[in-house]
Amino acid sequence: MNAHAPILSVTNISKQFGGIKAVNGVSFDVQRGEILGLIGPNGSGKSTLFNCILGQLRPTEGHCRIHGRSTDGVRPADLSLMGVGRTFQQLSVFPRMTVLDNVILAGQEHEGSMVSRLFGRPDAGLTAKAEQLIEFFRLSPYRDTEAGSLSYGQQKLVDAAMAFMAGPEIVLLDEPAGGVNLTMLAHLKDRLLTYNREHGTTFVVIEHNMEFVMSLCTRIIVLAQGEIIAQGSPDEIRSNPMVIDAYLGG
Amino acid sequence: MTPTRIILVALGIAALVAAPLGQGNYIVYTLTSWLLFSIAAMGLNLTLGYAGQVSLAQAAFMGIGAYVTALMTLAGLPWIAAALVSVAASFVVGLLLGYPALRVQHHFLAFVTLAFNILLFLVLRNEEEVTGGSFGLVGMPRPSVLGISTDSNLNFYYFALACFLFAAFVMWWILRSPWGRAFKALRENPIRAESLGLKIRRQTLLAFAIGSAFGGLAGALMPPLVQFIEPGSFALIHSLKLLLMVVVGGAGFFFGPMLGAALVILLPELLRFTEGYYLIIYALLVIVLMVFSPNGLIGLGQKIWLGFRPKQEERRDMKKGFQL
Amino acid sequence: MAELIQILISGLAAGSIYALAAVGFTLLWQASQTINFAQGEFVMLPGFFVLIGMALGLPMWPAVLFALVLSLLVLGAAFKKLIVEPMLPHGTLPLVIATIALGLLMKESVKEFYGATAQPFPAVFPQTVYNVAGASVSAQDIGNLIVSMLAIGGLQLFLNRTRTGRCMQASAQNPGVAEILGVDVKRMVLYTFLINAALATIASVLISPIYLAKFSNGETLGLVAFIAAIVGGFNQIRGALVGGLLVGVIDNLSAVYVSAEYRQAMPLLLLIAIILLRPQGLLGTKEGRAV
Amino acid sequence: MLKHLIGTAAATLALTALPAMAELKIGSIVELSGPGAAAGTNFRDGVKMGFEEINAAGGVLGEPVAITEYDSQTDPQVSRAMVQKAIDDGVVAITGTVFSSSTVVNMLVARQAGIPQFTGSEAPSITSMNNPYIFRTAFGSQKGIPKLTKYMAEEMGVKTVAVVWANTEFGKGGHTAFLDEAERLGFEIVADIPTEQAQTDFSADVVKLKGIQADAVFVYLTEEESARFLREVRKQGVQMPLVGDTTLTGHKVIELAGEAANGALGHVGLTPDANIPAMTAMVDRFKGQFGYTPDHNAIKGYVAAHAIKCVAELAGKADSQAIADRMHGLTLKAADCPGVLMDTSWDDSGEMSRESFFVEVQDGKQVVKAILPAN
Repeated sequence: MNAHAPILSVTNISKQFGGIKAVNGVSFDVQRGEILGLIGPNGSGKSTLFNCILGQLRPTEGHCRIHGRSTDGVRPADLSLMGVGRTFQQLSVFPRMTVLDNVILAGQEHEGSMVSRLFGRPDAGLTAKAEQLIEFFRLSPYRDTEAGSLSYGQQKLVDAAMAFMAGPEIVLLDEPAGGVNLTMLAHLKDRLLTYNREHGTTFVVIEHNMEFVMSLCTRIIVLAQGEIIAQGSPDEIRSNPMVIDAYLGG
Repeated sequence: MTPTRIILVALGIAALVAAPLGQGNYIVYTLTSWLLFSIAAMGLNLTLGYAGQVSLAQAAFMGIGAYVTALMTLAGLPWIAAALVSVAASFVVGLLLGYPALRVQHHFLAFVTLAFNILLFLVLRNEEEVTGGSFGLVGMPRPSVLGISTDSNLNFYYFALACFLFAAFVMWWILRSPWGRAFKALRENPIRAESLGLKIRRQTLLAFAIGSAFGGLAGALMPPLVQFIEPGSFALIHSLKLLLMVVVGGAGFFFGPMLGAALVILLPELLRFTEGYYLIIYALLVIVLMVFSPNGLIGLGQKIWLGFRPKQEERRDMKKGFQL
Repeated sequence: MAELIQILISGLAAGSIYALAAVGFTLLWQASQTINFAQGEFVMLPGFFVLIGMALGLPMWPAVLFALVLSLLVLGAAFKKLIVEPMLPHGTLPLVIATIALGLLMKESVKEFYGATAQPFPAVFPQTVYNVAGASVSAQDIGNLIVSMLAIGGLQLFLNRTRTGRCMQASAQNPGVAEILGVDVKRMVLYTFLINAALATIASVLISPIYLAKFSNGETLGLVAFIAAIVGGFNQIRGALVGGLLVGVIDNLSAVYVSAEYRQAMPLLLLIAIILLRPQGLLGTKEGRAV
Repeated sequence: MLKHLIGTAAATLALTALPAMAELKIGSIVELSGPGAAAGTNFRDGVKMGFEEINAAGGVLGEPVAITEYDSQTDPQVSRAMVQKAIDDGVVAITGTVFSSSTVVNMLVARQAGIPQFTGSEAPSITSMNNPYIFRTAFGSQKGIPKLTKYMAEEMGVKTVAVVWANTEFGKGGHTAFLDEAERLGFEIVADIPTEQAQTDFSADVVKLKGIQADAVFVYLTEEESARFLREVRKQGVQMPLVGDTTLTGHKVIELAGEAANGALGHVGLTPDANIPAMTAMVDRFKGQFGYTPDHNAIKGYVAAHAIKCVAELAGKADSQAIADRMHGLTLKAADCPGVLMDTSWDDSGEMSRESFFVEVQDGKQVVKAILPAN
């Protein structure tokens, strides 16, 4: 595979709901190792775009490709097997399973076959890898605790750990900072940055929290009314008057 | 498994071996019934408690197992062959039934299984050339194992116990394998599970089909136990009874269905002193249990246990680690 | 021809009762995601309330009123307060089990405290039989059909045309938003349970003269109503109406023209076909919520 | 209700105090819940009343009788467990069950233990299994229906007949027995209509009857279904004579069907309306004690109790084997054993016979048209 080919390419995506154009002709590429932030005021179309990338919504026009393969109509499980990790806006852990089981689950479907998963090792040989990841997120004391009894922020970390477990090349994070307190946020950001640095994993982040996005992302795309109004480095975005207008006007 | 657990399980098995010794036929027979229903309830627990799907046809799968076994053993074939065919048949029917139902929308399995249970009853009753119709089938032989006849109730109990332990082992194996983790994930958050690469439709279908196969095994034990089968024993009401066993015992707990089966079979007996009122009291108890402990008896037990040990709960939060 | 008319009319008359019970299913489902497995018993019980009222010396109609009040209290308010409300946060399944147990409780109580055998029940309509194109149609058939239609139509009007009705619908569709808009959601849900109890009473008074009052009357009726509700669409009152009538007619048609042994199978095959081809039911609308 | 419960519990305690001194234990295994509850409750109350009378009169061979009740839940599997339990409890004889699916299973177990069983079932198969421990309390349908068909052929001149039956093990028994007899007598079956258990809407079935011509319609349904069927027949104006066995002209059916029952014909064995003084008196006592009119199942239970008593006294000891042995080929005369209500004989298979009646419902009452001799 060409190392310079974009890992994700969004080409001229439009999505219409009835008469309303939620996304209108958006195109961009994401390169390997980038941390791309997608921001915009409420109703700017970023969630719609996110769902189009994930294959959950069928775009009216255009297409999204990951590794050159269209995501249109791809089932979530297959997307995961294509090397795409994701998190959800709301908490998405398995509350009555231990942290370790949560993380192992996130990797097991990528190992072996249905048959080997029934007759093979109970942990699918993933305990060591899962423990590493748990340690990476500083969750080791909770390894055998049921995920549901952790605090909100800790569950967010478990959620993130799960997204990384299968070793995805690209991870889509849906408002990772939502509802997380400041100390925790700093920790989360630090972990994401470290992971990106160590593994070269690409992130696409939708976020409301400007502070968080600005300090995390290498590049930011600003959407307003379904169109890209600005893109560039955090500093460029910070000083772009159109962005300020869009947020204040919106 | 921890050593304590292994000891507990060994003690449990020893208790099951010792339970019928010196008891009258009735106790032995009732214990055997309990083993049989535990197998069926265990299967339903996989579907319901682990994979989160409501099946209202577990009695129908017992019926498939029972009729297949009855007809084959009456034709002179050995029980073990009949049982294998029963399990396989239930599994396949489960797949055939579940595939279209789960394709549409996952909760429709409940409706399709409900319809299937009634349809199966009608077929068993109406196709009397094969099934004996409302008069049922009578006089199925009990199997011999290694030359030992199971005609005595005690011997048959041990035979059923062996089947039960085998079934429990298989269930334990499934639940500790990655499949078991996948089933639990389906119950708790199917959308998240799918985003992690789990093919939820296939996994749910398998849970249902495996659960149904357990029903088939339980059914295969019924003809030699009762030596009579009739369509009425596999009517919808019995599927609801099995559902009751699983939920009352504690859905999603390994020992829940066994406890639930014991309760459903024994409680009428314990309440017999109330004469005609026992079903009323029984129904009231179930309602009260559901209101106060939706996780069933095991859930209730856990609640009480934790109630006695509040300190340990607190300590977990105080453990060193990342704090918010 | 006369035969067909006979079958259709009898089927509609029987189906109108199924529809009443099926509407109850859809109401409770919409208001609180309750699948009430005791629905059949809900229709069985008020008939006995009437008999108790009459045994206490009340004439027929005051006894019906007495039964209505008792039903509203027991099957409406108490059912909601004591069983549904505490269990709702725990999801559908424990509630399903609790309603199965409730059905058993009602059945067994009637059997123990009233009697195991069927009781005659006073007729609501005169015993006249009319000849319609060679078919025998009783005043009872017509009466049942009309009363059920009026009850369901009235309910539909109430839900669509009155403020309370619209608030009830809003509470069912989106309790969160309704709450913000100042709707007393809890009260609206209570209304739904009361309406269900009232419908059950009407159905009970209509069917008991035909079915005869017996503790086990709810078993088949509950099941048929459930099937009718799924066929018609679980989230639509009109759907339950159509489902009920359809099941009534199909049952009779298949008994005559297909196979009496398999008459119960036809509505079920219809149900399976509907689930596969039109899962939201004949008149149902798609919904995001899972059962 | 609570008060009632405590009362019952106290009564039970008082009752359980008795068996300590009793030597004669009887197991009453009946359908107290499930679809058979109505029949089972009747049978149980009949047995109860029978033995209470016996105890009041000094018991069996001077020993009081202790009845233990077991609920089969109308489920053969549970029923089998209950028989095991009764045997473990040391009963001398078993009364029940009414539903033949349970009886068939119970027989196997009772036979192994050598416990005589007095069943209320009427299915033909029960006495055809060479089981020396089974005894009927009402004759099997293969015995009752020939009496009826003979009457239909000889007195009513029936040539063509339609059959309406309940598609359950109860109805199936009557249906099979009737078809066998019809073939023997050369009846032409012009319609054969199965109906469901607890069916409420009979319009489709009656529509089918309307479309045919037959000299008579044989109706084999349980009580409530008979009543609903009769009403629908009246509504649709079907004019053919309706003939039933036991249930169709029963007291309960007349009560439930009202005017629609008039004109129904039927063969009845044990019936509260049989105009036999002993039976009328028994029915009155029963109503006084239990507050409802007994059906034939209650009378069967009552007869079972008294048959056990009389046979034990004839045998000279209250022993299972002695009772079973003495029963075969026995005739109990009502004069000697008033509790059996009518002269009754048992053959070697446990089948029984006695006189029975052909009745017509007129003005809401059974009128005996002919007495059919024992066969």
